[in-house]
Amino acid sequence: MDHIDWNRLKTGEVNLGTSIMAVQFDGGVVIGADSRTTTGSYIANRVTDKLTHVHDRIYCCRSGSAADTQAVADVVHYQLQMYSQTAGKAPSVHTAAAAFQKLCYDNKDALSAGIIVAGWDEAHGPSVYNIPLGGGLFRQPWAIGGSGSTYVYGYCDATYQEGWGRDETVNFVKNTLALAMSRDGSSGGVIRMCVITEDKVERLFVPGNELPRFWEGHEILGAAEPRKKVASDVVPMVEA
Amino acid sequence: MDHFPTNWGRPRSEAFDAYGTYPIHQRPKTDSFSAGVQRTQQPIVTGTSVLAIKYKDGIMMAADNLASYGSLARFKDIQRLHPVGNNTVIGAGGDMSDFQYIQTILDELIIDEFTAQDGHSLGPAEIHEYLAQVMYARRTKMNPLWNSLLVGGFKDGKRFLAYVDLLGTTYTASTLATGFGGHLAQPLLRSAVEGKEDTLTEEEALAIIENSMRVLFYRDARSLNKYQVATITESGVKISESKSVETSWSFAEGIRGYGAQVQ
Amino acid sequence: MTSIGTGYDLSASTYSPDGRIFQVEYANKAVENSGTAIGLKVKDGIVLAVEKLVHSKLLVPEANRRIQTVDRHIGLATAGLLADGRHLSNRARDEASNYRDTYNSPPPLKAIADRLGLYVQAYTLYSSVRPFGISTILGTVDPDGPGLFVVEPSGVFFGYNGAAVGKGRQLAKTELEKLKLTELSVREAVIEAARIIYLVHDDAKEKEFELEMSWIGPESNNLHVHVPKDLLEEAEAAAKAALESLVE
Amino acid sequence: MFRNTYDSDNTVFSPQGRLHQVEYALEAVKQGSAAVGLRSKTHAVLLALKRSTGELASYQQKMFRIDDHVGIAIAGLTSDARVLSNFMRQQAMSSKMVFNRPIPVNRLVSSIADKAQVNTQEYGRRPYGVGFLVVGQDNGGPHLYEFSPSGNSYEYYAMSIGARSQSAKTYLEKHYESFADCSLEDLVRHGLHALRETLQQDKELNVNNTSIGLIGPKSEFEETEVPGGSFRILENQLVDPFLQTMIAKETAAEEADIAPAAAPSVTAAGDEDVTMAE
Amino acid sequence: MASTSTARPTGFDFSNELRNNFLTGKGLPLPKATSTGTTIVGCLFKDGIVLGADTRATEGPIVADKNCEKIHYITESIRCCGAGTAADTEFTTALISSNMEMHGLQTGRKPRVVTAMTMLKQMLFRHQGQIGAALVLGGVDATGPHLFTIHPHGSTDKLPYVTMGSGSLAAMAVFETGWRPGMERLEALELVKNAIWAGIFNDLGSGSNVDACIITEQHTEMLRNVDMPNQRVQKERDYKFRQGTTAWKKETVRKFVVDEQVTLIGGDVEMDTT
Repeated sequence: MDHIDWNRLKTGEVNLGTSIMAVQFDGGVVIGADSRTTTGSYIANRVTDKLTHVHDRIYCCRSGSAADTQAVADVVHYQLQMYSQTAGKAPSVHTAAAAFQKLCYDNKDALSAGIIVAGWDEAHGPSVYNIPLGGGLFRQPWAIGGSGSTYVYGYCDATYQEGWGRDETVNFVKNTLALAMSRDGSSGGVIRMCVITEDKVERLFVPGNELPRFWEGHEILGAAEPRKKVASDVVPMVEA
Repeated sequence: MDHFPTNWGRPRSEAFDAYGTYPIHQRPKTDSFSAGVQRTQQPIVTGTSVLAIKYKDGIMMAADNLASYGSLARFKDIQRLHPVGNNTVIGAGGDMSDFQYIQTILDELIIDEFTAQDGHSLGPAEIHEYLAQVMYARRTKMNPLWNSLLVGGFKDGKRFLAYVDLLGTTYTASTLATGFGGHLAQPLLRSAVEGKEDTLTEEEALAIIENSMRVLFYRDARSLNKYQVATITESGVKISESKSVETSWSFAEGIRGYGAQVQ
Repeated sequence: MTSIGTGYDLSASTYSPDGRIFQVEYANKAVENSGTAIGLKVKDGIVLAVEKLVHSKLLVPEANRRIQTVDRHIGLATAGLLADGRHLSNRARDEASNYRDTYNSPPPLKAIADRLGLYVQAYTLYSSVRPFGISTILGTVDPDGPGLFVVEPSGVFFGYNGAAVGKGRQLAKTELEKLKLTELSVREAVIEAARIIYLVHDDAKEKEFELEMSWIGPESNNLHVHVPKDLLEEAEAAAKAALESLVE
Repeated sequence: MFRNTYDSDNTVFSPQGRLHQVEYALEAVKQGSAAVGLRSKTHAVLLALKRSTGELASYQQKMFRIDDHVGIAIAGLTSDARVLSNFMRQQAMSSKMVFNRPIPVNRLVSSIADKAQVNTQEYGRRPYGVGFLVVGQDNGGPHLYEFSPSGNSYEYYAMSIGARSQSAKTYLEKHYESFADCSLEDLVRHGLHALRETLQQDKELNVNNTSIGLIGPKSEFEETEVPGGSFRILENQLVDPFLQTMIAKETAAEEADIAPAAAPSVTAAGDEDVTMAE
Repeated sequence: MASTSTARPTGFDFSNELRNNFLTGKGLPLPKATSTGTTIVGCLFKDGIVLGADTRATEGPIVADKNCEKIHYITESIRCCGAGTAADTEFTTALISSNMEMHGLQTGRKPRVVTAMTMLKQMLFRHQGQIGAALVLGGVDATGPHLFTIHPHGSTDKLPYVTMGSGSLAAMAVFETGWRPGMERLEALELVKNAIWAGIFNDLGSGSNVDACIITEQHTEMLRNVDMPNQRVQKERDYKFRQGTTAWKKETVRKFVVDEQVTLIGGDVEMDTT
């Protein structure tokens, strides 16, 4: 091509290829994310924190363009602070999610952001909202997002059950993310999780060398292995 | 007389026409058939870096066990180091189907050599030359074998280490790395190996390779912390079982957010 | 022989009135003029041995091979026209390579023998070619175990436990029949093979000869290679000793 | 000449299992002037007798360079030799280009032998009418091979082909055991002595009718450096210092303590060369 | 047209986009935006931050400046390394430096590193990646030492060791091998120098010398050209000819200076030159 490829400049953009997740349970929500940030296939940051605080008991998980999601999160953070100052109370998770959705929907042509908003509020207890690429708003008991999520929908559908407690939920998030990270080249590093309950926000950290491990394949490049090896001492005679 | 030098039979390009001497109204039209025959493919199932260094006793080479399908980590137990005869190992990055084809033709070559049973055998230098010819011939047909290959070997008391890629480009050095390894591992390998090729022991060489594999695992999104190491020495070819490196993540535990966030 | 002078024996594409193809029979004569070649299929491998008649003392010993390698695990010994033997072994290598190309696995010997049989047979069909003047012994150890085949000039091939072709084949066959092949190891078979070749060599009529032997078995890592020099010498010494004891 | 029913083409076996056309082709080799080849642990040499058709004609070329490490001497049909040597050169170049390796000498010889075999089996062709002595060096050191129209090739310590080559062979068989440790000069002298045996009465070897091909380190009689001991052909004056080392025939015979070789009979062919079976 | 409007919006003017698209369609290429290859790094140590940079500036394949400065001043205790389009890094950091100074004067406090970081990321985000500045921002403020990277599209990372520019992979390989928490000042400087060296010698876009900057709570030390691994050495031979190398047969000397006699006409001998 003879003309300048303006998109080329966009290739330098930093992406959160990402596996993110949020699950609600009885007393709160568990959110989690991997820690990989890539430009192309270079890992620009291997210990990213994709769990972003927007209010005391409301966090978001970011996927998509790092610049866009940071800008959106910063704006929502600002709006929620203004809200709590003027209203004199903490915003609900729904309020936060609505703020995210407005920004994402109104600027859908300019943004590449897939965000999961989760937290705890006085009115509704724990809740999880998913705001995927176009800027829609969906409440779900559990949500996954980012490029890595496509590999684990089946696992989540097969595994998730209502009525779990905190520990089971944490385990579910941890396993799901580990599975997504192990298959998705754009996800990886460590698992960061937050357990958000009425009382506190608890940070959990799983280092990259202590991730849950699953089957890692046994494919063999090239010819098939013989089913039985010829034992060197006893070999069946083929009678003519 | 046409006074525009670019019309004298050379293609319009910045290399030849930096000052835009080409008149707009005479610009060549895109031939409707120009996109008709395009055989250059793209790699589909791919392997990432291969590393290799010279050391005291021979050559050490390493590659991880991953074959990716785009960003999907599709096959996590494939071998990208392939012994060729008794004195040579090739390591491949790039398209794995093309690599399998290369293994097939090399195996045929080695059988031809074996069946001659005349005391002659192909060493690493000959195999590298052969590969270079094959790769160059294929790219000339606009149908390249989409690989970067390292050829390492030890024969007649001599170490051999060289590179060849899909274009037929070849070079040799005491440290080589393909793909991301060229950016990430090569600086480390160079500073650890250059000038010490004849004194590095196998343990030292292994430590250098392991360290580079760790950095690649940290920073290459198409890599896996599961790899094999091949050594080619006087006593022949050895390819290790798959192994992993220790990694360090503890410093990250306290990191919060990307800016002002502290919670 | 009633063939000579009848005119029915000048082409491979001609039958005689009694249904024979004399050119193929003459090709067999070329085999019978040649030094003996034998093959032994034993419990864990294969041994091939040939009596290589030495036509000049200027020849470099061991340099002029009559046993060829077709694939890693397949060996081939011929009796008859040496150049025809090279032609057929080259064909066998091509067939092996073609099989690998198609099936991405090492060829079983049956497949190679089958294809060579067809190839050799084609040379018995036309007046424009002559039949191969060789009998070919093929040996292997493949996943099904050891295998041994002989391809004749007519294109027929059979599997054997012990095979002998060439000048001394009758005596060699008698000797092979005496052996309990299924109980021998390849190492033992090497000794026996050497003894048989020494036994069938006719000192009175023939010039000097050189014993050439190859094997496929556990000690060769199931590859077809020539028998190591020390074992070859051991076998030759044993063969000579056996011969002398026979004379006494 | 005896008329034989089974000798009209090469696709016919005789009732004895012989191929007469091939045997006749071997006779064509004997029409050519003789060539001798021999080797030591360090060198391989070729010596050939050049013929000239008349006073005004130049001497026929008997040796060809194939590659740095291979050379041949021919006896028989020169035009067939040119076709085959061209093929050998192509094989050698191809090995250099594809593998960056000088072609192993045995494989080079086998390649033309395989080519020649086809001409012994298919109708409408004739076997090549030329024999080669091939010298070369590779990982295994110096080598000497004979190639013949029957499609056979053999490696020898020493060999001769062409007219009256039997006499040279007799000489070589007498002395070959000493060749391995010979100096280059001694080796060439033996070669010249053997070649002399093939001469007709009253003829002598001289600078015009003798070619010498060498492989291996430089001789004391050579002036130019020989990198890698590659193949070179010496003609004319360059041959002279070697001719000077020859010992006159009578003395040579005494020295070797042998009776002068019996005059070889050209017609008494049909012996060793024709046995195709082995 | 834009010129008819009196109220121009701030930021870039895209009114020529239509024309440019038309010309590109015709096959006329627009001039390429040049970006400079660079290695810039920063790392945390016990008492503060060490920043590092190479000193090569390139324009395509040309080395434009062999010893430029890439560590820019933001405030006394905040510095910023720039990679990417040279003009963009220069002017962006200068603007933010100015705004930081203003901010400091307005608040009467030493401004914080996050403030500079936020200003930079918001400016870069506003321009949607059109400002080709990739930055490493480091400094020490009342809340301690801080280190950030800022990408051209406005994303930021908070990390204990960072690299940017075309040599960032080479430099990062060094950091991944050598960085430990709580390093001493000299250890950290040595590591930063090694990282820049890796960029200089393994990345074609980086070269020449090493600049470093050590920022602690008390003091900022700018180490200009702390290493100079690419000094031009004395040539082994020179090509000047010795005087008298050329022989001559005859010599004539001609006088080109015209002798001139000056006759003063005025009364005063000395002229007033004031």
